[in-house]
Amino acid sequence: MVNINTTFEGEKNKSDNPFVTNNPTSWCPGCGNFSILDSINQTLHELDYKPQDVLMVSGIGQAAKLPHYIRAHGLNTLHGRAIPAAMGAQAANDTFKLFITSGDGDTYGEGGNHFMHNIRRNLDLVHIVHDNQVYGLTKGQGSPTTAMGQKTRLQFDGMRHDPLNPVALAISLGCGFVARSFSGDPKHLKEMIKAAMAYKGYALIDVMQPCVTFNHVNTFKWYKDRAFYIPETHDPTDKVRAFELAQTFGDAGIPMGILYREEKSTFMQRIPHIDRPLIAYPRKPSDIDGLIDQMV
Amino acid sequence: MVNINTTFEGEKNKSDNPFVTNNPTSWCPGCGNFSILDSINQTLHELDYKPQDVLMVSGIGQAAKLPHYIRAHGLNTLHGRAIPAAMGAQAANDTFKLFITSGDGDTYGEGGNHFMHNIRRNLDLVHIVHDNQVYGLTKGQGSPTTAMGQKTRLQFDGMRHDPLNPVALAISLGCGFVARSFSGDPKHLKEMIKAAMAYKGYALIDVMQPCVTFNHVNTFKWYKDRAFYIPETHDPTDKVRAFELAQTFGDAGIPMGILYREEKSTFMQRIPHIDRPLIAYPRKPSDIDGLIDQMV
Amino acid sequence: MKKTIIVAGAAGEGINTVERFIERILKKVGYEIFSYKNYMSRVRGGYNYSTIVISDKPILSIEDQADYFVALNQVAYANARLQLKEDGICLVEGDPSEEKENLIFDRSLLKEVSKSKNAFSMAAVGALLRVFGCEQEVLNDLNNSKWTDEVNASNMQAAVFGFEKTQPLFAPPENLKTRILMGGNQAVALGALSAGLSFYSAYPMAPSTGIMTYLASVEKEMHIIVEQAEDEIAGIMAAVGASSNGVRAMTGTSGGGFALKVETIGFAAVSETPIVIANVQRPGPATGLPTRTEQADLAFVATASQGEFSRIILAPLTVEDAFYTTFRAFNLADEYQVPVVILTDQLLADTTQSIPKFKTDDLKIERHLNTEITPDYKRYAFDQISGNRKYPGIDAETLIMTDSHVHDEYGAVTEEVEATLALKRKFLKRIEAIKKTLKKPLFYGDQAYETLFITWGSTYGALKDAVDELILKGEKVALLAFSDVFPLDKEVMDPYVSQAKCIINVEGNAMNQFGMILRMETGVMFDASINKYDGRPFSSAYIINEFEVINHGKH
Amino acid sequence: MKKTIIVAGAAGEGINTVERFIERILKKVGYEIFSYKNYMSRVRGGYNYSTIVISDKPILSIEDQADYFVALNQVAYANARLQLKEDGICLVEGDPSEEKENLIFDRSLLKEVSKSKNAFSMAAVGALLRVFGCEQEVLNDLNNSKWTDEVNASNMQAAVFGFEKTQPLFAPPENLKTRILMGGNQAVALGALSAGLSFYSAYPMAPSTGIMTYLASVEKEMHIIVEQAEDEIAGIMAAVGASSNGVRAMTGTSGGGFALKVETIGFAAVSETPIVIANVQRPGPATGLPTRTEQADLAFVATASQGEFSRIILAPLTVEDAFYTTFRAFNLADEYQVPVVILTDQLLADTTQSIPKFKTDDLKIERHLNTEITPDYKRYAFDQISGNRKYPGIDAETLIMTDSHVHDEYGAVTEEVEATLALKRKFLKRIEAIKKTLKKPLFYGDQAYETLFITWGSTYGALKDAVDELILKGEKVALLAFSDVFPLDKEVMDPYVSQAKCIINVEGNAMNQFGMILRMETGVMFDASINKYDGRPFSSAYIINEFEVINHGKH
Ligand SMILES: Cc1ncc(C[n+]2csc(CCOP(=O)(O)OP(=O)(O)O)c2C)c(N)n1
Ligand SMILES: Cc1ncc(C[n+]2csc(CCOP(=O)(O)OP(=O)(O)O)c2C)c(N)n1
Ligand code: SF4
Ligand code: SF4
Ligand SMILES: [Mg+2]
Ligand SMILES: [Mg+2]
Repeated sequence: MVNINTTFEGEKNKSDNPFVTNNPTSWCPGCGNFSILDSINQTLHELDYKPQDVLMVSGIGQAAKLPHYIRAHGLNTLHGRAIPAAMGAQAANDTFKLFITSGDGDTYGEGGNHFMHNIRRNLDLVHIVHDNQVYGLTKGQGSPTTAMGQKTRLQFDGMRHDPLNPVALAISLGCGFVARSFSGDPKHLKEMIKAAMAYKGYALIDVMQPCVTFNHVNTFKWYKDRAFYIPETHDPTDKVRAFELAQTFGDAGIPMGILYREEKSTFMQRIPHIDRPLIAYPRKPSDIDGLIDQMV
Repeated sequence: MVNINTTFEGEKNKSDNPFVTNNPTSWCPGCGNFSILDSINQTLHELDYKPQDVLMVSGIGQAAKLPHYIRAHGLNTLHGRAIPAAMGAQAANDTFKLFITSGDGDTYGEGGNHFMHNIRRNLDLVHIVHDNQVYGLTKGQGSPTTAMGQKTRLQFDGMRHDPLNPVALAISLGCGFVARSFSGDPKHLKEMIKAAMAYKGYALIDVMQPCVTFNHVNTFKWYKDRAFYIPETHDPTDKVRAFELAQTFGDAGIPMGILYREEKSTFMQRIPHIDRPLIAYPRKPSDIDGLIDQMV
Repeated sequence: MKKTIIVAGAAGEGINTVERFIERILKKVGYEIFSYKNYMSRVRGGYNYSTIVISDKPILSIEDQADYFVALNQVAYANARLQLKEDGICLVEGDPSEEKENLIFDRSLLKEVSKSKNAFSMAAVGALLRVFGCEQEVLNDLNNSKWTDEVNASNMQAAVFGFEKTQPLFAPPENLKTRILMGGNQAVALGALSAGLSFYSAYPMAPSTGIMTYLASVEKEMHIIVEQAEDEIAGIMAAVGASSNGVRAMTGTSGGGFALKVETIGFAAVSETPIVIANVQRPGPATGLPTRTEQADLAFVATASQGEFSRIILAPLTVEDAFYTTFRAFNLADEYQVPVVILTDQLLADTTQSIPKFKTDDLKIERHLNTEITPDYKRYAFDQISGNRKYPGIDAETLIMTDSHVHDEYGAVTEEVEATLALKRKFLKRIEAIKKTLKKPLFYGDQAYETLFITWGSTYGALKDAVDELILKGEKVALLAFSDVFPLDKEVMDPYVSQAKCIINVEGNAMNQFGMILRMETGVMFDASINKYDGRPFSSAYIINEFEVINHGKH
Repeated sequence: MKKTIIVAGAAGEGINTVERFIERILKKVGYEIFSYKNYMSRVRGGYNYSTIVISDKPILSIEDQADYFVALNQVAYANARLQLKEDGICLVEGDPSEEKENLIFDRSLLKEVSKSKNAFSMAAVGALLRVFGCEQEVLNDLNNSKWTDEVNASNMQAAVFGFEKTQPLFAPPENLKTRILMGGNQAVALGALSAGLSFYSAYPMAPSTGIMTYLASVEKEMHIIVEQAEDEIAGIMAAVGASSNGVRAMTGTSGGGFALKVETIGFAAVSETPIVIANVQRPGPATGLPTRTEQADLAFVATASQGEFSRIILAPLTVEDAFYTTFRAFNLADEYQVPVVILTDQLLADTTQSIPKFKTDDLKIERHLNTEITPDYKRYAFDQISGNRKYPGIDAETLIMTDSHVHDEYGAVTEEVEATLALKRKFLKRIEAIKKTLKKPLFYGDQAYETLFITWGSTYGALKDAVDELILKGEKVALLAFSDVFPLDKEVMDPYVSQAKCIINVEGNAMNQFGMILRMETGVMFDASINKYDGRPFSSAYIINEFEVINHGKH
């Protein structure tokens, strides 16, 4: 693979980036989360967003702490519940650029049902899953994406479940933007974030993110040795081909880039009777008088 | 389509079928659920099962009442929670033939997360989803499988979510037996139940089931006009082809039969240290003495 | 004058249609109406009935036994005598050859008159309307725009047939023609709409679904979003997400769904995001009795979710009160930035009542926001007990962090001892402030009472009717009805206890949940209790009977 | 003799290793140990510390201030003075040039002696072991089989260096060499295993995860299944499913996860399926303080789930009690076929204590099953308050229906009034039966007490140590500690109230949840309370201080 940048490449223009904070993080030194944060910061800055334009939603986990480390609006909810919170937030006011940044356990485990059904709603947001194939914050249990047989701090004899294939799952659910990237390749990651931001609808980026503390199998090197850029010949609008490509993972190589793309109407576009942000409708008690009069 | 039998064909040998009860049901006359119940009853009887060998698990809904209408062990749990209950039940005693019979809302809606993750566990059971594309018991709201735009008793202007494709979803999750059948074709349905019972692992049968009361779109005729038997040329072991076939639904036709098949180790096979039903291990307080002695 | 009609039959046989026609027309001609649906958890078949009480004075509860019983099928007919008063009349279809009692509608004659498959039930409607003194022209209202003209015409023929079979016995009172017919779920929905509700997300669950259905039916007209969530967790979390972005948002469910919302209630509390949650109670535990009534979730709701925080529970007393109480709920939620639970029940949900038009002029939406640009704004200032709220986008500058941890005043995660204590103390202070803001209980009855009944929520209706009857019988009784049930002010009982010789707690559960909370909070003990926990609502007759048993026990 | 060591540094710097070496060896040579981990919700960095109390007599609580403070980094060093007693000693690595106090380990010397990256912490271990009178040979135990021989060797060199730097000050007592070191989570896990646990399914959540981790580590040896569920709902539902098929099953979590289990608790109750649920409390609301301690879920747990039913809540008093109480939990769950909650907290979970070996001889597994073939067996007989349970496959014939509705005696769904009442009355009777079965509170202290402290769960430890100290000071005090906290028997307080001049409620929350329940159930009011709700555990010093404030207020 090419272009592995340091996880801190963004540091150079930190000073004039309004998204960057000096808040100490509680992440481990060397963790892949730093580079994801930097990539988000930089992309937003390069695209001239202002902190006031952006709402970062998360659940609970190491990844989910991200909203505390960026200057933007934040909504740090409960473990597994970022997505429905984002749904409500978007319904209330769809003028923010909406991000979800959360872990693989948060998104595909505890939050699995919301993941499934909000893809069906086609919320308009960028969902960045920090997929370290482990539960980081709770100290090393297997996550839905941990490989069968892989030993963990809880599964002493190895995982007994088939791993979830998040990109194949998202494609099968009709997610209109399904991509994979790598925290160790911030250039690619930024590209993906930009493409996801440009997409109108549910844009999923499953990001391979080494957990240096608890996942000694899926390391930086493990990802680097296996990842490859999806060839240009791939037609991301072909759902069946995308599904086929999504089957490739692990030793067979890990395709990075946009696996699937499909344009479709978004959550808010499907509610045509709302023609402005919901928050902008003026409301008063007598609004119901018409309804009452019909009842006499 | 061929061979549409009456929904009551099973009646003829009711008298000597030990699974058949005289319990009055609370289903509407003409409902597709009757034929599903009959097909299960008959299949079990034909295969010489005894009521004591069978455990029927369900959630809550019209379909989920089924365990009350069959002579067998029953476990009628909460809305959406049949699957984890079945998981525990199987862990405790895997000598029963295990069925889940539940609705589309129960399985794919409230219970969606369990559906995803227990396919990954590969429980050894037959999961019959009574897919009437509506919430029956709560009187006609849209379910996850209701078509976009379809009007319901709650969605007055039509559904705003892309419908869930349960068979494509199951295939993407690696479910090893994915089939579709029709309550209006009990012969086919029984065939599918037999094949599912013969399969070791998570066997999903999504059954098209007309709800005569609340779904006036997906009627018996609607299904009958669209359903077709999957041609023999289909190779159910080819996951990508199966996924492709699974994309066909609605006016383009509805493939009936086994879409996907894959042999894999089951939940209990993956726990090799348990070599008999868990319930069969004798236990006594002093079993821990060895552990304690290590601690001195 | 007070008469009760019961319409009984199987699900799907048209009970609701008969009920609706009778209610709508008798209300229109000036009667007071109070009706309640008693139905099974099934879609077709079974044994269901609606009880409609008709009076010239406001009524607040049903009677168990009817003056008129419309039997839509044989099972209903078999039940008729059990549900009729001694001199009650049963309306039933039959063959002249069969031995039937009371008002028999000859099946073959009916068939001649009308082709409608609902011929009998329409004839019964016609007959009853005449009994209550309606002119024949009101039958023109027996139209349903969803049916074909043909169906409406043959229905009308049957109704005329029935009309002609009876004689007027009562005359409509000349008063309340501008009243509206309202159900409890609809009143909650309208209360929310009048409060400026913008977003409602919920998962269907009897008996709460009616709130969502009504809101969905006016979604376009009111420019709101009603979202059917994938599960109850999503239902409340989406509502909290919407509220965190500034709109008024709500979710609703029954006990089983409420159970799934419990974690998010704590999130709303610690993130100080206003949220209104309707719990329309049904009997538990677990699936319990899905379409029946009970008041057994109060203790659960009062302590639901880990840790300690401030919350409010409001239990509307009547259909009318459900509207105003729901309106208040939103102002309270915004003022104190807390979860507010509207605790109703299937009784209230499936009650239809004639009530005065809601007066929206006197209502005022109070958002308690801070819309100014405030340098160094502290979203979670430790001394902010109420108000001063900002949400993202409320001004051009302020960044807002909505957080689920123990946090500092800006919302940043912290584990400091000082912040932990400050947060807790803020919540404690808030509880005290809320106690002083909530509505005092409603006192009703004999000022010189010796017996004081205590109740909460929908049980008020039957209790008030019972108190009226007991006073007529010469008993010195009064009642105290709490709509604002939690938190309770320590002093709330002080004005009442000294006078009461006997305090009787009346509630629709077995464990006296409210009575126990009252005891815990105020130290006041009740001397006796009247409980109902068979899934069916209280009637005033039941309360009077129990009161007499208690009194007898004392003598 | 009672001395306290604090080991402080960042997450990932080896605090646990130092703690474990010290504990294990000092226990082995005969000391009593009581230690507690104070840590942040993060994986690396931050400021964490372990407090280890060492004594020749049993101890039940930590001290806030240490005699010895091992500073693993500069932040820790900066904190040292705040956490040391006046005459306490700080062990720290440094350059001789720097101005450091107390026991400085010369960095360059250390580097010469040992290549270990943990040289300083190992040296500190060596130094402390000598202070407590160990022979040099015990250093041979400073081996970790997970490390290479090389690492173990250089660690040993550093330890020897430290050992030689100090002098023995104390001598190991000659008593308790067969004691075991035990943590609260492990004690719960072992209690469950001794009770015949077969199936544990749960979702990770601090501070409860240790129960699951320990069980998983012995999964093969004990022939059990430990399943990480996809969420907490699945965790409990799978356990109930397993229990419905006859095995003893359990789930565990903390408050936020418990919130998600609430609906299924009602299912277990109405389906009369025995289930044991550990809730290891941490401070809420919502995410709260994930790795800290509080006792603020009691009211929540006591009423969680819609409707009314019987349940049991047990709150172990100590690590040792956690074992026996968990064992009892399973027998109680089987006897009454109810949900039993083990309510511990992070304090107990992250306490390590030297205790006597568990005695399994006196324990008896009681399943209360019916294994005979019983014609017309009624799974839910309305008069069956305890026992007589069958599950599928227990005999060759009986079919079992496990159901979540109101049902008849066989488990068939019903909506009948009679069945509804019978089910409820059965649950009420069961509650009364349970009250008589549960363990009475533990009384400890001066028989001639004037002040009676009331407490529950893990707060007992600090309170007992406080009572000991107060009695030494001449105060007439005693305590009453409840492990069986719910349901409470009305008469439980009768033997104690008349003598007490002052009742002080002591619990780790702000709202006196137990005190309020006690008041509700027994009418007994407390006169004052001592509370802690900053996320940190009680110490006896804190209680004594608060007691003196209360006493002072009275004079
Ligand atoms: C309801 C609930 N259950 C469990 C937890 C404990 N918990 C916190 S984070 C986490 C998993 C974290 O894994 P992941 O989402 O992959 O994030 P990571 O830490 O790996 O970035 C868990 C189980 C919780 N906070 N709330
Ligand atoms: C926690 C919870 N939420 C909601 C309900 C209400 N409820 C009962 S059945 C049902 C949906 C039924 O739809 P489906 O599963 O498709 O079954 P069907 O009735 O169509 O056979 C719902 C929402 C419930 N009982 N419990
Ligand atoms: S535990 Fe893993 S994921 Fe979490 S911060 Fe540390 S390295 Fe990153
Ligand atoms: S409501 Fe629909 S699904 Fe339910 S029994 Fe009636 S027809 Fe069948
Ligand atoms: Mg992770
Ligand atoms: Mg359905």
